[in-house]
Amino acid sequence: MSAKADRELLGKLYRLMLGIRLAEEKIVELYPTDKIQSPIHLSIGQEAVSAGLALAMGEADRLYGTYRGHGPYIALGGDLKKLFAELYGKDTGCARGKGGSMHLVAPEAGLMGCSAIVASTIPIATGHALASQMRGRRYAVLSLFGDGGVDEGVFFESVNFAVLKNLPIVYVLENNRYAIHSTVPDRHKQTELFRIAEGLGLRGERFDGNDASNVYATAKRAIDAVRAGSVPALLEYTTYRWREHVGSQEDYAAAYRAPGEREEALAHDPLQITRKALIEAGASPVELDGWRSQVLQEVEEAVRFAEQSPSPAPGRLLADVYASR
Amino acid sequence: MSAKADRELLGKLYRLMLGIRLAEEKIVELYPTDKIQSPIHLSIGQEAVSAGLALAMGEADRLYGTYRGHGPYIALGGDLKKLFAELYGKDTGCARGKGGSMHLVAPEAGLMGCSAIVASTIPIATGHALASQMRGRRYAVLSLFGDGGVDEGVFFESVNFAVLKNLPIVYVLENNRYAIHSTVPDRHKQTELFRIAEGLGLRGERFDGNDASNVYATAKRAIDAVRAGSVPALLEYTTYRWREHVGSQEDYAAAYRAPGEREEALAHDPLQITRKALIEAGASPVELDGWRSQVLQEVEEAVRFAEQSPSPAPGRLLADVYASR
Amino acid sequence: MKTLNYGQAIHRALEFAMEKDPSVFVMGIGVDDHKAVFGTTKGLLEKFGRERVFDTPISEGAMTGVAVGAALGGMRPVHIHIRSDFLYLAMDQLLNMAAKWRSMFGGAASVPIVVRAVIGRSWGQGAQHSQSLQSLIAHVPGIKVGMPTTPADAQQMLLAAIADPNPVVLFEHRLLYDIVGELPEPDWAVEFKRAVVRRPGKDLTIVANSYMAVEALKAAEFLQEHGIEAEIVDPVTVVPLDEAVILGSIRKTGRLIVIDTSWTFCGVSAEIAALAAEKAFSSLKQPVLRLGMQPTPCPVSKPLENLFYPNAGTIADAAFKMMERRSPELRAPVLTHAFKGPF
Amino acid sequence: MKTLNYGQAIHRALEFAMEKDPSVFVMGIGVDDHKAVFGTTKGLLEKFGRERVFDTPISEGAMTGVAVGAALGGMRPVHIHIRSDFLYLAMDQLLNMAAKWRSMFGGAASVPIVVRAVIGRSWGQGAQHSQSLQSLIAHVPGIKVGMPTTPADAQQMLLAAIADPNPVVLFEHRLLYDIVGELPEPDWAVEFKRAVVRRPGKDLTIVANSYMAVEALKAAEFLQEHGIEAEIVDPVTVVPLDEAVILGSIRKTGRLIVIDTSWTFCGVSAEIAALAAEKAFSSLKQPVLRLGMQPTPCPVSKPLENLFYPNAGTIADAAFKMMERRSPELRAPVLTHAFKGPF
Ligand SMILES: Cc1ncc(C[n+]2csc(CCOP(=O)(O)OP(=O)(O)O)c2C)c(N)n1
Ligand SMILES: Cc1ncc(C[n+]2csc(CCOP(=O)(O)OP(=O)(O)O)c2C)c(N)n1
Ligand SMILES: [Mg+2]
Ligand SMILES: [Mg+2]
Repeated sequence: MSAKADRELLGKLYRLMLGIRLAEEKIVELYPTDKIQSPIHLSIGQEAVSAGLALAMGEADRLYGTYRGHGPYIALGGDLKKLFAELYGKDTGCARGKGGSMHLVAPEAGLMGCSAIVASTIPIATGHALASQMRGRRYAVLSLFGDGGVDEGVFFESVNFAVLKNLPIVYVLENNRYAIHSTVPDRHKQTELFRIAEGLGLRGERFDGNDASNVYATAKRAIDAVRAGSVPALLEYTTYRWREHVGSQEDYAAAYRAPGEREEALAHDPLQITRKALIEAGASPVELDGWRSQVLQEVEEAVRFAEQSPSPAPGRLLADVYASR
Repeated sequence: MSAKADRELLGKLYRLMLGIRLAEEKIVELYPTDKIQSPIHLSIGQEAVSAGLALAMGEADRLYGTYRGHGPYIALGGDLKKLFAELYGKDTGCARGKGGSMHLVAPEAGLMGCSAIVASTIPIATGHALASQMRGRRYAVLSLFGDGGVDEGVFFESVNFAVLKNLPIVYVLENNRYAIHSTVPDRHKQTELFRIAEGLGLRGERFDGNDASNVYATAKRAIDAVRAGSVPALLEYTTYRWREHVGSQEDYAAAYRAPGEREEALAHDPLQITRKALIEAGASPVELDGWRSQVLQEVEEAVRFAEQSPSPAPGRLLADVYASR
Repeated sequence: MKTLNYGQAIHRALEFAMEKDPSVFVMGIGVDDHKAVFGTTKGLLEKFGRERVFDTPISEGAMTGVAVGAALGGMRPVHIHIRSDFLYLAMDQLLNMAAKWRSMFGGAASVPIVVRAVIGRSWGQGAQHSQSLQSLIAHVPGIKVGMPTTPADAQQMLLAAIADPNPVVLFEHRLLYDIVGELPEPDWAVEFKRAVVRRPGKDLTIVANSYMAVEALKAAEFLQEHGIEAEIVDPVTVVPLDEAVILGSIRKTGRLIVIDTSWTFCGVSAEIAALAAEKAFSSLKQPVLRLGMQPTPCPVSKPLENLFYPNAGTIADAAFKMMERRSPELRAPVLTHAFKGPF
Repeated sequence: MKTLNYGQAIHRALEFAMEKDPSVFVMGIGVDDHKAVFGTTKGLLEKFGRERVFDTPISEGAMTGVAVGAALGGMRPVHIHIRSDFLYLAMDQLLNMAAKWRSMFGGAASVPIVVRAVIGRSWGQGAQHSQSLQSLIAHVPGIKVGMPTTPADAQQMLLAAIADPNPVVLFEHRLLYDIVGELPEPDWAVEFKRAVVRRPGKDLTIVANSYMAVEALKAAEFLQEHGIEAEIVDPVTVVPLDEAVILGSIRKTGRLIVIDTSWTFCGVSAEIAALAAEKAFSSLKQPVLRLGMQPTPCPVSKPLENLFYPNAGTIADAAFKMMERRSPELRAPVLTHAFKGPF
C-alpha cells in the first residue's frame, strides 16, 4: 500500500474508533442520570475489532451481532442519532424504542440485527449466507460473537452446515477474555478458541484484535476470499473489555480480574495504537484533535436529538408484532 | 492373552451376538403379525459393537443408548423376557409397556435408558459421569450414539464439558453409514467423524466395528483408562445397518444405498467374523450350533412369556408420572 | 376440483409455491429421500434441484436459525420436521428469534419462514414421538400457528403460510395423511385466520382441532342418531384465533366441549375454554368441558394408548353427560385411522 | 423467626440443603462469581468447594442434560439460570427427557433435578430478558413448576423442590428479590402443592402469582378503601395446582380475575380461567377476566413497558368494572419495585 493510502486507511479506522469511544464515554456520563434505562454492554477497549471489520466489509456485505452492539453499529455507519434515540427508548430510535441498547439494527448500513441471547445470531447469519449463495454469492455475511458464543451448540451446528455447503460466511470471534466473569479456561479445555471447530473442517486463525489495521487487513482478506468462493473462515481477535460486563462502571478490582489488567489494557489501547501509527504515517496531532472535536459534536447532537425526540405513542405497543401481507 | 482365554472371550462375544441376531430375526418374523406395535430399529449387522462394549464394561459401568436399543440391551444382559414383553407392550416389560422398542432400560444390567430423540442421552451420560466423578470415580459411563448423534449441538456442548472436567466418559459413535437415508457426507464435510470434536480437545479413534474382539479390546482399553483417571475418549466403530432404518424389512434396492452393499455387508457379517475366529481358535462348529439352539430356545421362551403376559391395567396409565417422596 | 389426500394436497401446494416463487425452498431431514416425508416432497428435488430441496444435518436448533437468516436474506424457506417433538430443540430460534425479530427491531424486518411439523400417533410412537406443541408456540406473540384438518386446509393454509410475511408453524397430524378430500385451485390469497363450522348443530358446540375434529365429527353422527345436534367448530388457525366463529357457535348452543390434540393444562383447549368464560359467559348454560391427552407422557402399550386419547366414544359420552342424558349401551364406533407401522 | 429478603431466603435454603445432604450441588452460569446470582449463592463456593458449586459453559441444553444425568447418578443438582428466557435452549432436555424419564421407563428411575430461573422485568430488559415460561413447562406432564412469591415461599419451596424426587422448575421474579419477610425454620418436609390466600375478601377473587400477587395486594388495599373486598389467591405451585383453594375462593366470591406474569394466550391464566369455567361454573356471577402481558414481545421503551404489564392500577380498574362500579378519579398507586440497572 502506498504511504498515502496507508495513512488514509489509518485515518478512517481511527475516526471510526473515535466514534465508538466518544459515544460510549458519553453513555458512561449519562448512565447515572437514568436517562438510559436499559442494560448496556460497552465496547470500550474493543473498538478496533468493529472498526477493522467495518472497513473490511464491502457495500453489500452483512453483519449480525450481539447485545454488545454499540461498536459494530457505529463502525458500520449506523446513524448516531438513531442510536442515542434507541438508548433513550425513543420513537426515533433505530428500533423505534422497542429494542434498546441490546437490539441495535441498521440494515441500511449492513447491520442486520443484534440479539441478547448468546450465540443466537450465529445460525441466522449462516442462513443469510445461504441466501447469498442461492442468489449468486454477491455478498458475504459476517457473524460476530464473543468468546462465549462458542459455548453454545448452535455454533457447532452452524459451522457444520456452513462448511458442508461452503457458504460465504466469516465467523468473527471477538475474544475479550471474559463471558461475564468467566474466563475462557473456566469454560473450555481448548483455550485456542480459533481451533475449537477445526474438527468440523473450519479453518481458524487468531489475530491481535487491538490493532485496527491488523483487524482490517486480516478481515478483508477473509471476507474477499469467501465472497469469491472460498470456504468459510473463523477469525479470532483477541481484545479486552475495559468496563464491567453490563453497566457503565469499571470493575478492575473485582475478583474475576487478574491484578495488573488495567495497566495492560491501557498499554494496548486500540485508539492509542492506531493514533501512534497515524502520527508515524505523518498525521498531525492537531488534525486528530480536530476529528475528536468533530466527533464530540456529532455525539452531542445525537444526544440532543434523543432528548428531544418523542417517546413511542401508546399505539406503538402492539404495532410491529405481525407484518401484514 | 492365552489361547484358552482368547477362545473363551471369542465365545462370549459370539454368544452375545447370537443373542442379538436370533432375537431380532424372531422380531422380523413376528413383525408382520402386528403383535409388536411399535417402531423398531434393528441392530442386525451391528451386533459386534454392542457385544464388544458389553464385555469391555465393568460391573459398575453404565451405558446410555438410543432407540436402536435391542443390541445393547441384549448384550449388556438385559432380561430377554422383559425385552419381548416390552416389545409387546406388556406390563411385564422392562419399561412395563410404557416404552416399547425405542425406550429400553435395564439399570440392573448397566443400561440406564434409551431415547428416541437423536443425541439426547449424550449430555445425560455426561452428567452421570460427573456423578461418578463426584462420588470417587469408581465407574465409567458410556454414551452410545449413531453417526447422526454428532449432528446435534448438545454433542459438542457435552464433549466440551466432559473434557473441561475430565469426566470418566467414553463416547461411542456407532457409524452405520446412515442417519435414516442420509449418508455421512450428506451431512458433514468432515467425514472422519472420530475427528469431529478434536478441536474441543477430545481425542478420537476409528476402529472396525464388525470385529467384536477388536471392539472389545479397544473399548476395554478406553474404558479402563477413563475409569482410572484418563481424559474422555471417543471411539468410532464403523459398521453397517442391514435392514431399513425403521421396520423389519431389507431395503437394499432403495435409492440411498449404493449397489453392492448387500454383498459387502454379508462379507463383513460380524457373526461370521467371530465364528471364523472361534473355529480357528479351536471351537467346534457343533458346539457353536448347540449355542444357537440354546439361544433360540431362550428366544422362544421369551416370546412365550411376552404373549402370556398381561397388558398393563388401565390404572397403570397415570402411574409413574411423578414419584412420591 | 381435484380429489387428493392430505399428503398429496401438501405436495401440490409446495409444488405450486415453488413454481410461482423462486425464493421458496424446502429443507429438512429426509426431504430428498425416497420416502419424501410421507410423499409430500416427492419429485421436488428432480424438478427444482438440490439448491431448493435439501436434506439437513440433524441440527434442529441451527437449521431453524438458518431458515430465519435465509428469510432475512430474501428467501422463503419451508422447514420440515417429521415429528413435532423435535421442535423443543428449535424453541430458542423459533420463540426468542423468529417470533420477536420484527417487533424487537421496531418493524425493521420480517421473517417469512414456514415450519411444517407432523404430530405422531399410534403404532407405539410413545412419549417422544407423539407430542403436539401448538400451545407452546401459540403462547408467544409474533408467530402464527395453524392446524390443517382437511386436504383443502392443508393445501390452502400451506400456501397462505408461505405467502405470509410472518413466521408460521403448521402442525400436520399423521392420522390425517390418508384422508381424501376435494381441493380448490391452489390459492395464495386465502387469509390465515379461520375457524370452520364442520357441521352445524343447535344443542352443543364441540370445538375440536386437527385429528380431534375427525373424531368429533364421528361422535356427532352418533349423537345425531340419538337426537343430539352437536355443532363442530374446527379452529384451523390457532394464532390468530378466529374468536368470532367460535364465540358465535357457543352463543348459539350455550354448551361447550373443547378438544385439542395435546394435553389440556395450559393448552389450546384451556385457551378456548377461558375465551368462553370471558366472552360468552352469559350464553353458557353449563360448565365448559375440556378433553385432551391424559396427563402423562404417551404410553406405548396399545391398551393404555387407547385410554390416553379422546375418541368418538369418549367425546359422545361427554356430550351425553353435558346434555344430562345417559350414554346409550352401544358406544360410538371407534375410528380406524390408526396406521400400521413401522412409522 | 428470621427476617430476610427473597434472595437471602434462597441463599439460606441452598446452604441448609447443601449442609444436610452431600448429594446436593449447585451449577450454572455465574454461580461462583462475585455477584453470586443476586447473592443467592454467595459464600457457597468457599464453604462447599468447587466440586459442589461450579460455573458452567454457556450451554443450557447440555448442562440441563448433565443435571439429569447427575441426578440419575444419585446426585441432587440445582441448576440456576439468571433469566428464564434461556430455558428455550433447555426445552428438549427438560420436556423430552427430564419430564418423561420416569414414566417412559415404567418407573425405573426418577430425576430429582431443580432448575431455578429468574424472570426479568424493568430497566429495559426487552424482548429476550423478560419472559416467564411457566406455562410451557407446565403444559407437559412429569415436571413440577413453582413460583415463590414471598421470602418464606422462596425458602420452603426451594427446599421442597430439592427434596422432591421429580424434576422441578422454580420461577423467581427479579422484582421480588428485595422484598423482605419473616422466615420459618428451614424445612424439607413442606409439601410442594400449595395456593395461598394472601388476603381474604368476599366480593371477588383475584388469582395472581409471583410479582403479580404483590401488585394485586396493592390493588386490594386500594379497592378496600373504596369498599370492595378482594380475596387474593396466590397459586405458588403451578404444577401441581392446588385447585381446592382456588375453587374454594371462587365459589365464595362468585367473581374471578386471573393474573399471571406471562402472556394470557395458552398461559397459566388461561388454565385457571378454564378451571373456573369447568369446576366453579355455577358459582360464577360474571364473566371471568384475565390480565397478563400484552400480546407483543416486551418493548424496552419505558412508557411502552408501563403499558405492557398489568399493575395495581389496571387490576383495580378491572375489579371496579367487574363490580359494575366506575373507577375513582384517583388511581391506585403504582408500585416502585422497578429496580435500577444495569441488570
Ligand atoms: C443463551 C444465553 N445464556 C446466558 C446468557 C447470559 N449472558 C449474557 S452475556 C453472557 C456472556 C457472553 O460472553 P461473550 O460471548 O464472551 O460476549 P461478551 O459479553 O464478552 O461480549 C452471558 C452468559 C445469555 N444472554 N444467553
Ligand atoms: C432430534 C431428532 N431429530 C430427528 C429425529 C428423526 N430421526 C430418527 S433416527 C434419525 C437418524 C439418526 O441416525 P444415527 O444417529 O446415525 O443412528 P442410527 O439410526 O443409524 O442408529 C433421525 C434423524 C429424531 N429422532 N430426533
Ligand atoms: Mg467475552
Ligand atoms: Mg447411523
